[in-house]
Amino acid sequence: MNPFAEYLIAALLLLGGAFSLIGALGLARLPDFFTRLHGPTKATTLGVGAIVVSSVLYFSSLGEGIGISEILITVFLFLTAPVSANMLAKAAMHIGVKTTDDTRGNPWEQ
Amino acid sequence: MNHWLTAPILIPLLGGILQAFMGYAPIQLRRTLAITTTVLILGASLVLFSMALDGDYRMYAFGNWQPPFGIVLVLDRLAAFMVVMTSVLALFAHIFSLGGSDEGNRQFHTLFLFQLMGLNIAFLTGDLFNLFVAFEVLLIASYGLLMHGGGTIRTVPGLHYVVLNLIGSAVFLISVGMIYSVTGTLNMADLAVRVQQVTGENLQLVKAGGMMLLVVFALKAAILPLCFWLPRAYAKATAPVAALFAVMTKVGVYAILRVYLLVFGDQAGPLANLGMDWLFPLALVTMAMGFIGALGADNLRSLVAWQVIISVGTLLAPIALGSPAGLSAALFYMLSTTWTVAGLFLVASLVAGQRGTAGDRIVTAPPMRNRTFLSVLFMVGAVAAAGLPPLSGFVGKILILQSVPAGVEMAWLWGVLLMGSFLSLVAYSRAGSIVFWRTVDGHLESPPRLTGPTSIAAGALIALTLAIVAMAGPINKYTDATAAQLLDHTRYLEILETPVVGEEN
Amino acid sequence: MELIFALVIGTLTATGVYLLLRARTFPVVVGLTLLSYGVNLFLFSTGRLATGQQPVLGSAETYSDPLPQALVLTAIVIGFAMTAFVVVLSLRNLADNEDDHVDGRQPQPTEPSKREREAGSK
Amino acid sequence: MSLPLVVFLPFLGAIAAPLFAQGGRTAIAIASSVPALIALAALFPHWETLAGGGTVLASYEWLPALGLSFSFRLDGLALLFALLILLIGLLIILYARYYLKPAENVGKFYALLLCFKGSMLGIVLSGNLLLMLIFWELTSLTSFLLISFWNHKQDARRGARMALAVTGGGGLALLAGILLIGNIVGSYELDDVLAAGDLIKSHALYPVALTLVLLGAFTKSAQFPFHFWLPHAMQAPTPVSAYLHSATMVKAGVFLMARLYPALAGTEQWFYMVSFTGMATLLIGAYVAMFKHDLKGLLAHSTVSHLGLITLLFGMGTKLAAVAAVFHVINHATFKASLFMAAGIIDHETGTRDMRQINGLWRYMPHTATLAMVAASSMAGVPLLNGFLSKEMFFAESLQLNLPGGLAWLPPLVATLAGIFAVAYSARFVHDVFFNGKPVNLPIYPPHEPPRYMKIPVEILVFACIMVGMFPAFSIGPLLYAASYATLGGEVPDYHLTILHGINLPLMMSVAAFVGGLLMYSQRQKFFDFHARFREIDEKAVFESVVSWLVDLAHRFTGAIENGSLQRYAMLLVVSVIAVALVPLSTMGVFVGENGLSPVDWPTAIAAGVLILCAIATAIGHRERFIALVLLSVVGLVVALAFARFSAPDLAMTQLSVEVVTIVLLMLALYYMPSWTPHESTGGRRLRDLVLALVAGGGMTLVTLAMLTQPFSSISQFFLENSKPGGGGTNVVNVILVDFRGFDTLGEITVLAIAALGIYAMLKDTALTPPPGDGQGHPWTRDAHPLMLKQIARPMLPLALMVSVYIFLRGHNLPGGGFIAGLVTSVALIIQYIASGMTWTQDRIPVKYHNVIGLGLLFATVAGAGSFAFGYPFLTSTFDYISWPVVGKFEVASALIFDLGVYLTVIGATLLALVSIGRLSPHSAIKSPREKS
Amino acid sequence: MIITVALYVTIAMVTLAALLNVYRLIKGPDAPDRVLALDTLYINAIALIVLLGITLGTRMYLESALLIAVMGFVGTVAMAKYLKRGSVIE
Amino acid sequence: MLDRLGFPQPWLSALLFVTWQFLSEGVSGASIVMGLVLAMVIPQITHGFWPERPAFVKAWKMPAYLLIVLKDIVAASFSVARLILSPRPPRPVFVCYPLQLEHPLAISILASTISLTPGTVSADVSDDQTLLLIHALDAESDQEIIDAIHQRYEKRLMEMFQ
Ligand code: NA
Ligand code: NA
Repeated sequence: MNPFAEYLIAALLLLGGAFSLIGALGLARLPDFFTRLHGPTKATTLGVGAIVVSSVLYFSSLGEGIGISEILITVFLFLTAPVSANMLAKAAMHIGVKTTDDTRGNPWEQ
Repeated sequence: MNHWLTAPILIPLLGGILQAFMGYAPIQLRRTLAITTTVLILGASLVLFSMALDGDYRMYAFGNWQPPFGIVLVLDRLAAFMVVMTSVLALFAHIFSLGGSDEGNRQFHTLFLFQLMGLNIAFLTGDLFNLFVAFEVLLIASYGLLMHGGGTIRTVPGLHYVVLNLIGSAVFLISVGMIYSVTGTLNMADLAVRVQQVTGENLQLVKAGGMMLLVVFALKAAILPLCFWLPRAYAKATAPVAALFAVMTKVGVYAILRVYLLVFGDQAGPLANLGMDWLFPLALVTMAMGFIGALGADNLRSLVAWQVIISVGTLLAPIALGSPAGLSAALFYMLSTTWTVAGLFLVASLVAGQRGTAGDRIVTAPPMRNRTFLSVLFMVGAVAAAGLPPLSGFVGKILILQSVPAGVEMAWLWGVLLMGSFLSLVAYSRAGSIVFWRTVDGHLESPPRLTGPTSIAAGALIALTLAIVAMAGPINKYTDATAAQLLDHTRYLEILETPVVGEEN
Repeated sequence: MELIFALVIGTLTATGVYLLLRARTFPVVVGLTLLSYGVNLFLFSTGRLATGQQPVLGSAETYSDPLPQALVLTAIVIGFAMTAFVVVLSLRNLADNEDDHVDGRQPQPTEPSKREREAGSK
Repeated sequence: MSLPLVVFLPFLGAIAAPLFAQGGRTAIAIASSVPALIALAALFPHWETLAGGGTVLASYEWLPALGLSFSFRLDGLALLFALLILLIGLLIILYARYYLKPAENVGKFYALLLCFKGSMLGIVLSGNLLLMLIFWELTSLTSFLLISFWNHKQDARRGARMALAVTGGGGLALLAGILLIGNIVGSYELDDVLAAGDLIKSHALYPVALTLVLLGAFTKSAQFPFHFWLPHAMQAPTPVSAYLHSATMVKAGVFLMARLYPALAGTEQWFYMVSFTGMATLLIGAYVAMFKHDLKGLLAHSTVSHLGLITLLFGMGTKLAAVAAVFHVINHATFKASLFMAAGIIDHETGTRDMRQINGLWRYMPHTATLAMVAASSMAGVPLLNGFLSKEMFFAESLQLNLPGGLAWLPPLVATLAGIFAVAYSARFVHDVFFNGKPVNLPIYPPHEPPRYMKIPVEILVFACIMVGMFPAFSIGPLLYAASYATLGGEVPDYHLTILHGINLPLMMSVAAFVGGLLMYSQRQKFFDFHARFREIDEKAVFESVVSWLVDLAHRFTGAIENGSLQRYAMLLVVSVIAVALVPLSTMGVFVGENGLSPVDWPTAIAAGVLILCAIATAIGHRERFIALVLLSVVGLVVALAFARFSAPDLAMTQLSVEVVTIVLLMLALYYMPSWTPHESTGGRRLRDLVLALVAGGGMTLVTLAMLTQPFSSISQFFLENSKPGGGGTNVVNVILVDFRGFDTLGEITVLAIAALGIYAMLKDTALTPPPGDGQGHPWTRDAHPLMLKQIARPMLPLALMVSVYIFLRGHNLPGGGFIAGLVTSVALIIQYIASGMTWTQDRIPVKYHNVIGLGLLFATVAGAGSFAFGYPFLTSTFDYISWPVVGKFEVASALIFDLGVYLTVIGATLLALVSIGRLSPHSAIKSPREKS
Repeated sequence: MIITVALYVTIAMVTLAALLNVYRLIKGPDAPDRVLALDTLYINAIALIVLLGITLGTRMYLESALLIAVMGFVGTVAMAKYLKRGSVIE
Repeated sequence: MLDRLGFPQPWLSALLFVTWQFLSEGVSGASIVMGLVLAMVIPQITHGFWPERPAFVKAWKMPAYLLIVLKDIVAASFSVARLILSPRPPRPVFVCYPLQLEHPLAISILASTISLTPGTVSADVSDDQTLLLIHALDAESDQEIIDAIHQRYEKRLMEMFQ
């Protein structure tokens, strides 16, 4: 295997893992629901994106043809993650989830 | 390969599909097609019956895959017997439903036909996992049928029935898994062969799996202590559904006969006659519980529902003892009790319909419009169910009593059965005399009439008991032959060698 | 590994059974679901545990037992159908009896509804 | 041929008789007489044979396995009883013609009477014990219906049920006895049984069999302590009492003793059981008869007493006693039937049967009175009447009885005492009814003679009493001989049928009885006062309360066990499973098999830990329902991962897609449910459940461990080898599903279809009121269809559809297939429902889900049935590789059509189910459009 | 080789991430927190499946990951909608 | 014209065709034929789900927009990662963003973009679709966020959707 590809794949893998972990850390330790919402929507989604890309590269470099179907995974994730976040935010606002005291501005209620 | 074997399965399947399509067609058309389907099923059953008469096994390999790899249907005398018994019952239950109980929701005929499909698969299949699938087909259809008819009274018993059967299904899968994990096969004939070779710790695994499977069948058959879901569920079901359900417990009995005689039969070495020593006392206790329940029933349908439990106990006692005479007697009795109980469910519902708010409760009510007709049907049915002469229940009972060799078992079986018969005599005479005779003055406003379909169906099912008596000789001959065939398991194993299409030399 | 797998199945069975024995339809449904997870895993494992031996010809050198997988697939589908049915049945129960208690309260007096009377006598 | 004819004609008559009901009572009475007349004619030619002690046989096969045949056997004994049944039957028919009122259901009455007659003839003519038993129980049933003929009367219903319970119950004992005899002898044929007396009597089970048979006989013949039913059976119309309860049915028990005399009698057991029962019955019946104010009650108790007498005679075991018994059967039938008829006439003409009201009827109906007085004299044993003759024989036999222990005096004393009572109650019948002052408050006044023809039957019977009494040898001698011969199964001892045997001890006993009886009657008030000190027991009330108590007990017992608790039933099921599985498992030594354990893979172990944690958290936190579902979803997700981890990509995909749909389903349902489960079970109950759960879980753990570590081989090698060449696909799981085991899959999608249709049907009329807000007090938001969701859901649809097509098409060769593809499509559509609502979405889906389901099943079925055309079995698949320009080479497989069926069924079923629940929502605009049935 | 190491490290990180998510899921405190954690777990599952595929050198499991991506959010949406609206389909 | 050929939504059809090629194992005759079939059939089926035709005026600008977004996602993730890892507590803020876009699809795309990019999540859209509620993880001032979003995304979308 091309050493460059190898490093790239490894780097992407580690990047993806790191982002997943960071997203989870955010979820675990940020102070309120709305701040916690940021971790998964961005970091985790990107983490998966990186891992998927590394998978594409890995199987391509094995000569099993270009497996681009994995890209669809990322596409769907990017399409759906904001919707999930939006829905959850709406639910949280509806329920009146407590925000951290540092928060400026207020969630509204429709 | 004889395609007739699939007819009792494919006919209701296609009929059911048709009904699913026709949800919004005029009811008359739907009824005509539905009944036609049931008649065709009966016709196909009779064809199968005539084929089974020669005592050969017929194998049908789905997908033309040689057993044990593909799923097979196997036709023998027992399967044919069950299929015919069910088809006859189904036809009359179905005719009864045309009296109006099929209204209420549009899926009645669909569910009814699918239920028959499930039953027939269960009777014909030669594959243990396919038996599971068959059970699920007939159960899910029965769930739907049980809830048919609106009203709130069925919900709780229905829920009990469903949940318990779901647990039962889970246990079924675990048992199949345990058996497969040792034998590596699912075909019943192949299982029978491989079970003989099980050794060591695996023996206990198969034994535990086999026993758990017996519990599942016992649940379907409604053996104590697994019978309590039945009385309320059956008593609350719409009449034709309750009537059709008379055969549901027999599926459990059938499965016990099939699996335990074939796979865990005499030849199974250390696993021979697995569980049968548990079955006999339980059958007796079940019977006793049934008699007590029947005596304490406060409405006719409960009474009949407990009669179902009595029959199960009565059936399983000789089966557990396993003599050819006992098996034959059990089959004879099964035929009689299934039809009679179904007929009684129909009669009870007709009675309930004519007594206003009293329904079928065993209390005083204004006189019925068709008291004579209904009371005659009830009386004949009760006599047959209680096993009094001269009707078929009596013959069945005597066959069972006679089949037990002298000994402790005989004393127990005779004692329970005869004392119990006395209790049912008291229960039925009490119920009948209160319901039909103890009337108060007054009339129902616009008392409902009997319709052709309901009277014919109820009358015919009850009349079948007379037919069984008249044909007792030939029927008994058939059940004797069936018992002999069941006990001769080596012949069954030959299906493994039957060539598939294109491979006959 | 086998012990861990066995413990998973044991836990699913235990929690499933415990919830089955609760007095309301909802925990019963949850219990049935947990139990069926356990059962499916058990049935699946009758072909023994294998890593990377998916029974797709050409994708591996040796293959795990495909038959239990097919059986479990059937079991999952049937289980899904049954779950859906029992969930809806508990909704019906809720509609009819105003709560979802199922532990032995005597059912309402059995006054047959008007429709039943008609159906029974037609 | 003539014997079965005799038995079955009455049954035919029973069917025919009601047809004549239109023609009035006379027509039907005539029609009802025909069978008896034919029967008599049919029996007549056999007389020659029978008189010489011969038998006539007719046998037809019925159920050889059972030993049951249509076997008929006529001998002297049978003839005697048949004649009683037929002749008295004819008289009853005539009598009933006048007794019944035109408004009554005459057709039913005669039909039942004829059925009874047929059954009775069946008993006496059966040549097979089982056949006899059938008729035996039939008499119980028909008599039940006859006693309750006036079923609007509570007493009639109760009396009938009591009679049925006692005689039917006795019949069950008799059944057991007969089966035992059949077991011993190896045949139920009467000839065989009678010839095997020694065999039976020496068999270990003889005492059991004898007891059971006698139970049958005693209950039927109202022997102490089963006698109580008979007086209450008097609620029947009088013709019934006269027929059943004097002449025929109650004699069936006696007949049975006579019939089986050669087979069972002659042992100590027989002697003690039969004679002491008879003695007790004789005395008790006679004593009670004295105190009955009811005319029929008196007769009924007297009947009990006389049946005891006959039983006692049979019990004595001597041949002469048996002859006397047979003789008394005849005599009792004649005088008692006539007395019943007389009583019926009196009842008919006065409207009451209470002897305290009925007095001095001699003035109003002298003719009837004369007849009744003759018959009563016969009952009392007045010389020159038939009752006297058999009673003398009885007295004589009682003197012959040598009871051990110096009790030889007991039988004659009992006999004399009974004789005294008999005279006394007979005197009462005559004096209290026809003399003794004036009638008191008769409902019908003045009474007068009944219609002429109503008296004819009585006259004939009374004439018979006199004829037999005066010319016994001439009138009854041959018949008695033939009957006795048959009873004894051989030579009859010397006996002389003369009016008087000279002055001997029996005659002195008779005299004593007369003097004592008349004395007793004259002093009756003292006896009445004495008797009145004892509280009279109403057996009917006792019986009724015993039955009610039993029913109540059964009801409470049943209710306590079958208490409607799902949890109890589920517990029983779980306990049963554990119990049966533990027995074999507990004998297993080691749970780790030959293969041992494989090394732990830490990420998998952690995932397993997560699953275990969440499962336990679900169980602990199940009261917070929403949280429980979230936790449950994690469990489901990990299960899917486990499938992937252990080489089952198809399962992982299936589990994932099912999981998603299940979550939506549960969310839909949770809306209507309480969001919180209250605390209900007690600590003990939770502990019990916990123990059960732990045992079940522990058992499954051990089973799994044992199984996973054992070596294994299965049939699956075949699938791996044949998947490609035989099934045309490389995804073996898929090929199994659509080909090797396609029939399972057909069943599986049928289940899915049925479930959906069932759900639809179940929810059609259901109305549920959802809570106005969540459990924490927040009202629901008005925003039903959030903008972003709506907007993003739309492009998702075509993309998801494309994915589903992709997954469908690759399924045969790679993980995927119709089921998963169907769920993907369903979910894509469900998103539209969630995002944009029912109405909006439904408008854009121009199909009915029912039809999609139907179409799916049809595709699968048709794909399977296609092979019929080529002579192959159902579901035989075929495939080929086709080359097209541009497209290139591709595979066409019939299994794909089958899979398409799966695909469609899944879509239809999933959506139908979810939409049906969605429709419940109060916001839903779609209220099942054309749903009114 | 380097890929193998990276793979193991990545798997460890994702597994740890999943554990943190489970922590949040069980801890809550509010329902949306739990659902968010579940949603994130689903996304972790995608990562794990892809990583499994790389480890095993097979693409057989990718479609499982794809399915989660296509359908996983439906559960989240249904739960979120339940929380604020009650009726998921109306 | 494309409409009459059976492509009521040509952009969608094109997207589907391309996607199919991604899914297939390499571009081949079979995948092209199948892709064409799907590109024709699926939009026909889902046609009804777009009651209002999206006013995609300048769709060719979409790829460029997506690239920008992609770049921002990567950047956003790093900044969020930093925030998460830093011991300093974040300074969250709710911002009401006045929408100039009118088309619902455009609003949704904007909202999605905001959710995926630096430190912001779209929490809600007002009923009248004039305001977007944004939660920012860490921000100095509201206006800063509003301006950034408007400049970087909304203007571009307005071009495409007017
Ligand atoms: Na599930
Ligand atoms: Na709720």
